[in-house]
Amino acid sequence: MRTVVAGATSPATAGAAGNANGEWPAEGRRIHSCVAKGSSMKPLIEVNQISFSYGQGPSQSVAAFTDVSLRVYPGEYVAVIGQNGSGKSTLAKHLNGILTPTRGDVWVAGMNTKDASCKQQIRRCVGMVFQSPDNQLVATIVEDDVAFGLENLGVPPGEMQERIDEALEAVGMSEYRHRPPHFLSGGQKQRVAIAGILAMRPDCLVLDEATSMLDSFGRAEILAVVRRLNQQGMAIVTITHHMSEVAEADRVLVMHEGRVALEGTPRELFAHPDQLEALGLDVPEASRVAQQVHARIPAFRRDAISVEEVVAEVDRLAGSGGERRHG
Amino acid sequence: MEKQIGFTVRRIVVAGVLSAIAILLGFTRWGYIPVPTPAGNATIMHIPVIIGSIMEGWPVGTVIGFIFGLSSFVGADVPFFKDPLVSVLPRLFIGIVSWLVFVGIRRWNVYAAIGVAGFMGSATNTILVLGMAVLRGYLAFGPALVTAVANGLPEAIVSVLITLAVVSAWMRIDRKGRRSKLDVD
Amino acid sequence: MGESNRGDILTVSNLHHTYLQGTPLAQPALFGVNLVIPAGSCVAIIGHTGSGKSTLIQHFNGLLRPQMGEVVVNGARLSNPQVDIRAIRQQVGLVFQNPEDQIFERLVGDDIAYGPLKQGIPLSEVVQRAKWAMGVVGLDFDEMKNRSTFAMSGGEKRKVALAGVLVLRPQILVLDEPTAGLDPRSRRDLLRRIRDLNRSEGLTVVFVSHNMEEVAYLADTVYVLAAGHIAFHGTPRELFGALDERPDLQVGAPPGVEILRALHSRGYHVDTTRFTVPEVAEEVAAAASGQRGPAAAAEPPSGDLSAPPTAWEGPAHRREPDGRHPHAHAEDRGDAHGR
Amino acid sequence: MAGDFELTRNITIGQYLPTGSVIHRMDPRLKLLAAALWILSISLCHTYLGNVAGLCVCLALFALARIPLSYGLSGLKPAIPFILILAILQLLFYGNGYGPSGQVYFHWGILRITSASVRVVVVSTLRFVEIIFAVSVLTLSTSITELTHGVEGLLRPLGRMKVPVHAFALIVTIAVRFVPTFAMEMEKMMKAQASRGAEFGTGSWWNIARRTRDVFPLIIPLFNTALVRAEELALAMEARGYVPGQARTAYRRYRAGGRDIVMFLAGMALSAALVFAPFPF
Repeated sequence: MRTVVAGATSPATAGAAGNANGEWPAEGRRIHSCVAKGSSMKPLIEVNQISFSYGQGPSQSVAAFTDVSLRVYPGEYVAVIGQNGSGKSTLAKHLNGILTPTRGDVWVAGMNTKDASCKQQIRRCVGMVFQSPDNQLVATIVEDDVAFGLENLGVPPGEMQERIDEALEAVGMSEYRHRPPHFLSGGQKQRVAIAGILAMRPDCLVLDEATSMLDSFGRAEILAVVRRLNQQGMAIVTITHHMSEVAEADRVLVMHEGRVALEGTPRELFAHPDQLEALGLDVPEASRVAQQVHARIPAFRRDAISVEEVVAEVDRLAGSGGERRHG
Repeated sequence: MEKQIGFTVRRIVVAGVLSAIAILLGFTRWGYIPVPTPAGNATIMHIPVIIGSIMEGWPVGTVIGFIFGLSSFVGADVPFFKDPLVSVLPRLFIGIVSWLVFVGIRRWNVYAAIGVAGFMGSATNTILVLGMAVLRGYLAFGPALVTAVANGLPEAIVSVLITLAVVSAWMRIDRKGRRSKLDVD
Repeated sequence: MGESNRGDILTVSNLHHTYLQGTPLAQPALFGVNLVIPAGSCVAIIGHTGSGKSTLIQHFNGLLRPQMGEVVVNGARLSNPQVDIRAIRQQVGLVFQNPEDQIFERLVGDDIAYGPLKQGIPLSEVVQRAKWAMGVVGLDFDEMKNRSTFAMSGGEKRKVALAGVLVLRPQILVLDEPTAGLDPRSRRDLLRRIRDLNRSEGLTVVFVSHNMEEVAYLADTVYVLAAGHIAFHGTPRELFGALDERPDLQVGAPPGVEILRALHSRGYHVDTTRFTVPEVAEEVAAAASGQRGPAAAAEPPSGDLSAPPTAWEGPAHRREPDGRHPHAHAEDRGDAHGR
Repeated sequence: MAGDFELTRNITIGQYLPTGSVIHRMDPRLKLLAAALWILSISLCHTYLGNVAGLCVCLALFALARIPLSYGLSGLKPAIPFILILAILQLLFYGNGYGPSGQVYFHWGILRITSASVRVVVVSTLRFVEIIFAVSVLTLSTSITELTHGVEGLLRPLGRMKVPVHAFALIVTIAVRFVPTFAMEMEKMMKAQASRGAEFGTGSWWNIARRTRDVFPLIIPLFNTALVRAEELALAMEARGYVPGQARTAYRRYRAGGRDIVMFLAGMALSAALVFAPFPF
């Protein structure tokens, strides 16, 4: 299925710079608003109509995704969401050259990921955190693990200490630096994994379903760290199937059966619960509440997506009846 | 990419996790099958070595063998395993033998090659360890021979079964159309 | 907690557990836990990492034996070393969190049959049971029985793990975070099936969860475990209503409840014990249109619980009539308000 | 019974006992090298006197490391039945073996007890005790992390000679890193199987077939998950810029001080003495 929403609410089709170059597949108008921050900048990651298939030979290759385009600008927060098997995780592995596309190109800071000589620089630029917290820690002690990437980059030993301290501080794991990883909870291990990437000082952090094996407390820990990093200017690409993690993104791509089915801001997407449902995805509860209230009181904005926005909307509408409030 | 020689990332990690299993089996009783002989229990701790060398080549097998040897040296209860020449040295050859056997036979039948490699790798462990124990004067030939049969045979059989199960599933040369026990109609 | 009526299938009283007891590395995990699980109920256990919840549920089927205190399953006291532990484990089916750790056969059919075959049940009956169990979790018997357990999605693996326990025909099903890591569609599907098992098949269900939407959807009783003891016990409604006064529980509310609590703290007289999407929307709408006067009690739940297909369908309490519900009175929403 | 499943909590690789002694503070690379040489020379020493001297040195090491001797003895205890069985077998049969058999003390049928067989029994028993003690001192005075760092540090210079030593050090690190992870996984699998009617450790120990069959549903999934983990770990390492064979810098640097070198030289001298000194018997 190739659902593309006709731009009923699309506010910013004019801003879709890609259209002029004919880079977006001509399959209809997307809900697509161009990135506010950084649209004038050069993209950090530029994915140009790439396709990827597993296996060799035309007879037995299986397409993971087809014709996907994506740009990530410095400091941006992009979410890629889709069901299991939608190709989203395979796409993530293209963003730092772990996989290279069968067709099309991926450019990271001007370097083609197919160029083997740039591998190291690309990895330095785009860091990636994976799904399983246990399967990405290499060393037997937390701080040694954070050092692993630095050793690979050839960072002088004198400089390492400072970078390790900084990275562990950023994820709030400084006090665990001498612990072996198996004494940590899942969320803590995942924070150490993020620290290992941060120490390499990347421009972009890719989270490849990094919260899907954590309980909700672990997930909240990771989201808090990621939010802080984004506020400090790091570009974030998060691959997830948790709608609640999408609400904070600047832009969301919905993958379905190997294609980008929907694209837009979270607000634009959540306004179409029926479409998301058809794609096997969920709408955050606050958004559902807003829509149901809207059905009763048309003046209530239906595109509120967070608890805060719903509350603010109540305040706005009930403001006149303030004498009813006793607070 | 396929043609890389030496230690690729993949080989390093496979060697690492399989060594971890060898160590773990040594530290839990699950590495042992109780057989009353002078060499103590029959062991399955050498199976990671065989699996590693079939999957990733003899250098990987040798490294796992070395780590297995060291851990059996450190954790040994049986006196002659406290001699590194008995506990470490022979283990370096398990990988080479099973790899050679596997490579030699696989052109005919990969499934058989895995099984025979599992058997020969295990036999290498039994023969070289006990042979070294005899050479170093810890065991006389007679008891060594008895041990070789009493321990070595069950070890080799278990080794064939586990190696086949793990490697064939991993290489996806599982016989197709396997039927579940529930498929009774 | 004092009630000990005939219908209780599992009771835990004053349970203590210390890992590595008597060594310098001793780690206390449970301190005097009391818990009652009535037959046919659906009980949620909520707790942080390290709260002792996995230690607790391992006592339910005798993987751990009481060091102090007692666990009684169907009248059998687990502190008695003579108790038939295999029978207990057959009555209490325990499904662990990570399906990878509990699927060990190569073929789906073999894995599901593992337990009954170990018990020596004749093959023909095992086949019947497997068909039933796979049907209940939504796996097609003929299509799946010969499938390899390697080539399955996370959702399928979880269903196989669940079927592998159901096939033992337990009376109590204990699930540790049954939906962690599933995508929304598989999650909804699985939750609906668990609820059906509880509601239609009459299976007693105990589940550990951190997801309050899930708790709201499934549970009729909630226990909050913190630092090795029960810190709260009541219905989901009572729990969500009490969150303001009990920050110590460290329980996050579902976003709908968050909205109502935020409104409540801003002086709106909304009923913070309501938690399903339609209920919350009703309260919010009332507040927004200025109808929420100080003395107004919440209206009775509207019959219209038909949320859009994405929503959790309806509140989770409709089983009062048979009288087994331990806190039926709490459904009387007027009195829950303002607790 | 309940304790059956608590694998994780009972597994400690290494048995580090920090006392802050000079042995504990020694550079792990030199300590490891000295220990290796010492153990090698013990296994090469065939004289009574030499092994008695070696035993004395090992006891002195315990004192130097300020580790109670009871820790060494507890390592010895489980081995005693094996030592006895082996000693009896050797006493009874070794005399028929190869090599100079020396003076015959006792001869009956095929049984011959000779001076050579007595020597083998006494020397190998002593040697065994010495090595247990030496290894105990090493593992009790060095944390597992220091050990892996020591291995890596020791091998690093070899890297210049195109030997893939870094790869080896990394393999050791990964192995040590994953032992506890696998132990926990195994514990979970055992519990899951017990919950579905499996019984562990109830089969009589002589029932080999039964015990063996119990092992399969644990070992095979263990291998499978390990290999899956390996794949993911490889990806993660590549994503963090690891390229095999490429020059890397090191976060941990050990600098051997004067005291370390003196201790190492002393160890070398003792090892050499054990092998080359002309012990009279």
